[in-house]
Amino acid sequence: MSKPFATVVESRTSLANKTGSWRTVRPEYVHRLPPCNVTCPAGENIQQWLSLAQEGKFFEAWQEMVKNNPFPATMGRVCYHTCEKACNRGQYDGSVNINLIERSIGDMAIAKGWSFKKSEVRSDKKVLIIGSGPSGLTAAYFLRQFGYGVDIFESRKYLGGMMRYGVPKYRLPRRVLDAEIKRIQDCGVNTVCNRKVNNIKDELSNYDAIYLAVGASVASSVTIDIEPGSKVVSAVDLFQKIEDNPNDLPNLGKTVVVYGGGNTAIDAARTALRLGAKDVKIVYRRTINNMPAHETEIQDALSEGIEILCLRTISAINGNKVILDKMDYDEESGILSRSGENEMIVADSVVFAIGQAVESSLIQGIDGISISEKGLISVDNCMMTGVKGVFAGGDAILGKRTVTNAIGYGKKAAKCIDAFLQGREYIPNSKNEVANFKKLNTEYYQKDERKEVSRLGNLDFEEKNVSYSDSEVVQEAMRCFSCGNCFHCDNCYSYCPDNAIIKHEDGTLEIDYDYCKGCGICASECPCGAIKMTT
Amino acid sequence: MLYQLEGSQAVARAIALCRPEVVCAYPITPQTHIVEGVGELVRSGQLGNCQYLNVESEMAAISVAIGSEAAGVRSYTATSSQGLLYMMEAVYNASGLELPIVMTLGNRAIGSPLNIWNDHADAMSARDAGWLMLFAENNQEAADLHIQAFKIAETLRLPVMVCMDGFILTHAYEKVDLPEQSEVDEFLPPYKPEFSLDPENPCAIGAMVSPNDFMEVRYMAHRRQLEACAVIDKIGTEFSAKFKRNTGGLLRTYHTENAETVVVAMGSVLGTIKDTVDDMNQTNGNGKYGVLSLVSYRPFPDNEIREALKNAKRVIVVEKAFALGRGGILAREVELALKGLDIEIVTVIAGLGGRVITKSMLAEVFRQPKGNLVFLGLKEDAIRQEYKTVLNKGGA
Amino acid sequence: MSSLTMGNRFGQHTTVQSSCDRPNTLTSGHRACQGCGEGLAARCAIDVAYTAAKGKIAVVNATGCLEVVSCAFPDNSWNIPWIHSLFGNTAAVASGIAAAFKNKGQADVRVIAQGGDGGTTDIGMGCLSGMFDRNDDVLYICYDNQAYMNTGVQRSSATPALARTATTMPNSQYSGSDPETGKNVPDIAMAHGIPYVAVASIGNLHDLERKVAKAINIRGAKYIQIHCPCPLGWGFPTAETVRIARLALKSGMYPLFEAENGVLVGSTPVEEQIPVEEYLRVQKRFAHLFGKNAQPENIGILQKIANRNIEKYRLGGMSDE
Amino acid sequence: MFQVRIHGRGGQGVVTAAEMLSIAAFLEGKDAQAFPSFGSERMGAPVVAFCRISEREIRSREPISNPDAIIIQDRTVIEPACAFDGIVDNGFVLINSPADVETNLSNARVKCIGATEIALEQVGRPIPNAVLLGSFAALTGVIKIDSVIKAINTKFSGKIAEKNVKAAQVAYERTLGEM
Repeated sequence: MSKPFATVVESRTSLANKTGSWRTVRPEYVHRLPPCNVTCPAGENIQQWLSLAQEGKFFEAWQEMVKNNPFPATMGRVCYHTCEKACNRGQYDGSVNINLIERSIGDMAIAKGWSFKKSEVRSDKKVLIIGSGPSGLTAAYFLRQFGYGVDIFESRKYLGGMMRYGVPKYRLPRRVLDAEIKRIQDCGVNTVCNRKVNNIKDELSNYDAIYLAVGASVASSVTIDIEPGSKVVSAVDLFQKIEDNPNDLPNLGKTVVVYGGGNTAIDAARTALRLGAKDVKIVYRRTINNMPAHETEIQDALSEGIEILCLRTISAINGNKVILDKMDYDEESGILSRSGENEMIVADSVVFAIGQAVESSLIQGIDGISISEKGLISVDNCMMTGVKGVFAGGDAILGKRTVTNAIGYGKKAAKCIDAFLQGREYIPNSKNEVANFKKLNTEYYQKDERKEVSRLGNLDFEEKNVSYSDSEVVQEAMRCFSCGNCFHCDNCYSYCPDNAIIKHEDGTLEIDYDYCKGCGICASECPCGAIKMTT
Repeated sequence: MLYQLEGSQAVARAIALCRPEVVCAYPITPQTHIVEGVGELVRSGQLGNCQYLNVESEMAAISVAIGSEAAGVRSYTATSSQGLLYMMEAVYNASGLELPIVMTLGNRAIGSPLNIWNDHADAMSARDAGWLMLFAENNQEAADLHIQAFKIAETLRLPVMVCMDGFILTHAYEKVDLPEQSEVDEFLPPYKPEFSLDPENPCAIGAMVSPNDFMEVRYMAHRRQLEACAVIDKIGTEFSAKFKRNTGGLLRTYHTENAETVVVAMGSVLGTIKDTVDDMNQTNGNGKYGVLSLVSYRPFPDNEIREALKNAKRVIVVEKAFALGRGGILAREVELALKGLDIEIVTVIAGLGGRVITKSMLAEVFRQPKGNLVFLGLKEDAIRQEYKTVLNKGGA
Repeated sequence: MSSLTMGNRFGQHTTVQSSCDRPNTLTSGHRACQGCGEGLAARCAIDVAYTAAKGKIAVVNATGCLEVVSCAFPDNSWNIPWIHSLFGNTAAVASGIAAAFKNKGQADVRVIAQGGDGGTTDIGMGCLSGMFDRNDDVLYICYDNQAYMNTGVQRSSATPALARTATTMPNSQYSGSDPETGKNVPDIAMAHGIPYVAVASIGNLHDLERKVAKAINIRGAKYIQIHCPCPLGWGFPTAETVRIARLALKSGMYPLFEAENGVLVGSTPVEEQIPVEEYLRVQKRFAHLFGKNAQPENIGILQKIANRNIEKYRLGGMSDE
Repeated sequence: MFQVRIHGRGGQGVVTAAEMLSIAAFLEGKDAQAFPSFGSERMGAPVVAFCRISEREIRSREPISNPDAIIIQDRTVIEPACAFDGIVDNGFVLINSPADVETNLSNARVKCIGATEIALEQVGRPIPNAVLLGSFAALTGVIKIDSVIKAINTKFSGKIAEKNVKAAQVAYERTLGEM
């Protein structure tokens, strides 16, 4: 007699009952955009290299970084890490210290002499890049990866543009900058300094494409009556003097006034301190929260004892007397008007940091290239000017001028040029949905404070060594939520009441739609919002 | 070997000889001494390799047995009367799961009113629960039936209830011949389940069955009950051959060859009936009376009964339970077995709630039954008190 | 990345449920509702038991949701020796199985009895107490979804105060299950002095796995009660089952603790207790306590219950021993 | 067929007396059957037990209405239990009483013996059943004293058995002496 009919049943015969038919909605593994990636001006896949860092694979992490940004070490010093501001963990127990991880790995690359992968692609076409700032160098790096011949003409004495002439040494040590520039040169980029291009017309015939990466290095003029003999200098000239002849540092005297509210003003003020000034004031016409400078910069300045006089404009400079007009600022309307009162402060010298304009002499008289009223070169969405084959990027086309932005545009320019030279149209890849905080389930993240490291050194041009140790890199990287992308925590696999998620040997997960009933528990219990319920 | 033992102790030893591995004990008069007896045998080491569980209710008693049987070991329990009703849900469950449990039913009346004495109402309440039901005429048969019951159960994969009359048998001291352990081992091989809870090859026991398949399950259970008659007969014959005494099997006849009147009954009353019939045959000298001892009540051996009774003119069924407002239960079934034969059927309801059954009462009704539904020894005056007139629809 | 997820790609503190080769003792194709808490609890508990017992387990399943959905011919979603007991005799059947295996010299086969709250706290209490009394070597797991769900959400003795069920339907004079009633079965189990009693929840699968594995390796009677929110019975979206289980823990409404031989030996602390309202508001079975004729004083009763739980089971941490 | 009815009260070993009597008969190769009155023997309540001894298989289950011998373990039950009803002509009546008891039975062979006293003396417990069996053997000759002794040893063991055997022998000798 075999087993009793119906009353005794073999194991697992329920697999014949495909409950998938119960579904009205279905879970899908998706790739949502992590907020950090979304905000990164250089388009870095931050989450990806953080994930590699978690595994201690620093070299692979660095390779991932330089897929989009050849200046990780520099970023670690000068980037205003909008990624950290956007980091979802900020709404939990403190954002991930992405900047310091990037810096630490960038430093490792320099220390260990990691080099870029040689690209095998070869093309006989040649591109001229005018200007060796972050956008020019980045464009050069990418164009080399695409196989093109690249020449860079730099009007100044050294390469680096604003990275060298706009960022003081105490923030960005030159050994770091030089190392990262050299790495790009080693890719076969031909660079020529002190090579001013008067007009691109002369070069149009020699190159298949030209990239205007001239930046915005001309100090904006200002209409203040200045008594001759008053010591007045623009921040750009000040930085160039310090940079080009380091042994003959200018003397600004004991009290210095810096006029302006941006990062350059902050750098100028902190540089003045390091040049021996004892009393440094920043004069800015609006309120402190309107200052374009990054709040970390403002904090650093204040902590070094720099005073910020807001709602003040300089009306006149007579020798060491600076006449300031007090301003009224209407919060709602944003209208700024003179209050009629003024005051006088004493300054041995005044540094103007009220913005920089684009050097446009080299494109005068070429029809097709136009300058907007803000003095920026106008380009189409493929970054091409009116003249075919002539592209422009970086500060020269940007309102928002940061090193990171410039790098981002350098990469985009290289892609546009590549597309142009291949005769196809540059199409940026589509953007997925953003993984915002609401989509996460933070119950599964152990509370773990962000590891802060103080960045302030003493008042000299030396940078305080402040990188993470290897284990600190891993530990801080571990705090990454991996927003919007599966990090193999197995929650979905474990919480599915129907065993309807398959975990393969290599740990990858797959939903078994034969049996998934669409209850949605996997989506709810996914810590990082990597599962979406779709109809 | 011969013993002078209380019926319960004889059964306890018979059970021990069958090497049960799990015994569930819960007290209820009149079977209590049986489970006590087995407990003693386990504690004293005479019955080794056996888990003896004191459970908290009859429901637990049968449930533990279901569990252990399902796990593939021979299991035994005992109950009576109210206990059988309390475990009834599990009684049906056990047969449904085809678990060959053996359970002794110390027959006792069902309340209310509460009554601890003997009758067959409890057995009748479980007659369609899918268990096989064998009735012992005396303690020798009670002991022997348990040994046969394990073999029958495990052959058919059906639970067996061995019924023995409460007090009259369970508490009576009698001579009983108990076989040696080696003999029983030869007769009753170790239990080899065809399915069980086995981690090596897992299966699910007791799935829910939908309308789509339920009828088939029930039909197959029906077929197995029919097959049971042959198995019980075969094993009864096998037992008699080995142990040289005619106990068990489906039924036994006594002087029925040319009897005009045959008395049919189950259980211990058969002893008194046989004495009565002997006396009556001697007095008027022509062997008019015979007796049919029915051992297997379920399955009900229709053909064998028909064969045994076909020449009788009158069949008197003495039963210790009845369908209220209806009459005999066993009698109806006997009547069905004799369908088409010109035989008068008389139902005698006797011994309810332990009421005394004497030879003289039996002789009187065998000689001259008043109507075809007789309540033996009914106190007419008590009834008249209650009813001004006695309902004569079959009332004696 | 963190230690609270079920597994992680670094192989640290992984759980049974997160491993590739987990036994899947209850597999796909069962008929539990979408988002069934009991289905999840059973999958996890029996997988852990199977693993801890090196594959040698036998399971008795009381009548109820789990049994009906997991084994209806021809669909059996179990992959273990499994037997359906009646509604009220689960513990007794398990005792029988344990006795059988013990007698066959296979006491390494671990016997598990499982049932819903109805099958355990009400109809099965007699047999359960009997099993405890004999200290039979059985682990009894009660999947507590706090009502008779299989028959349509009728009140059981595990139904919480003021909850709406088909037999405790609120109206203007009546606001759900009477707060003066109900049974605390873990306490009852502790009173039997059995070797191990624990309360777990699908809101904390790490804790659940630890407790089941621990129980498997203990001889004698063990009782584990697992909180299993039921989307259908309690009225919440099917995706919220685990989240609601967590809210029950964080509010103190369902204390997690362990007892050995009748003595409390450990409990899972509630870091920051959330107001009980947060747990109640998301369930339709408590909807009558909110809305236009809200019942703040009744919510107060539930808050008192939660606070008492925290104090009684020392969910504020066992330090003040 | 020799039928015996034993009367007494719950807890006095009335049922055990019947059982031992049946064992004794069995040991002599006879068929015997003993059964209680199937009541719930509460301590002190009147109880009756029966024993049948025969050369042939005993089948009938009807109670004993015409006993050949009656044993009264507690004389206070005689009246309430109508203990002497149905005794056969010239039947035996053995009464546990130190002094003679008026039974106003016309033709019964009545014997009284202080069984409880002997039991207290020999065994130290007021349980008269073994003692009465000893006397019964002498009075009726249906069973031998050796069988009674063996029966006692199946029911009791150790010191208790020894003392009850002694008590039975004393009763047997005394009754034989008075025959």
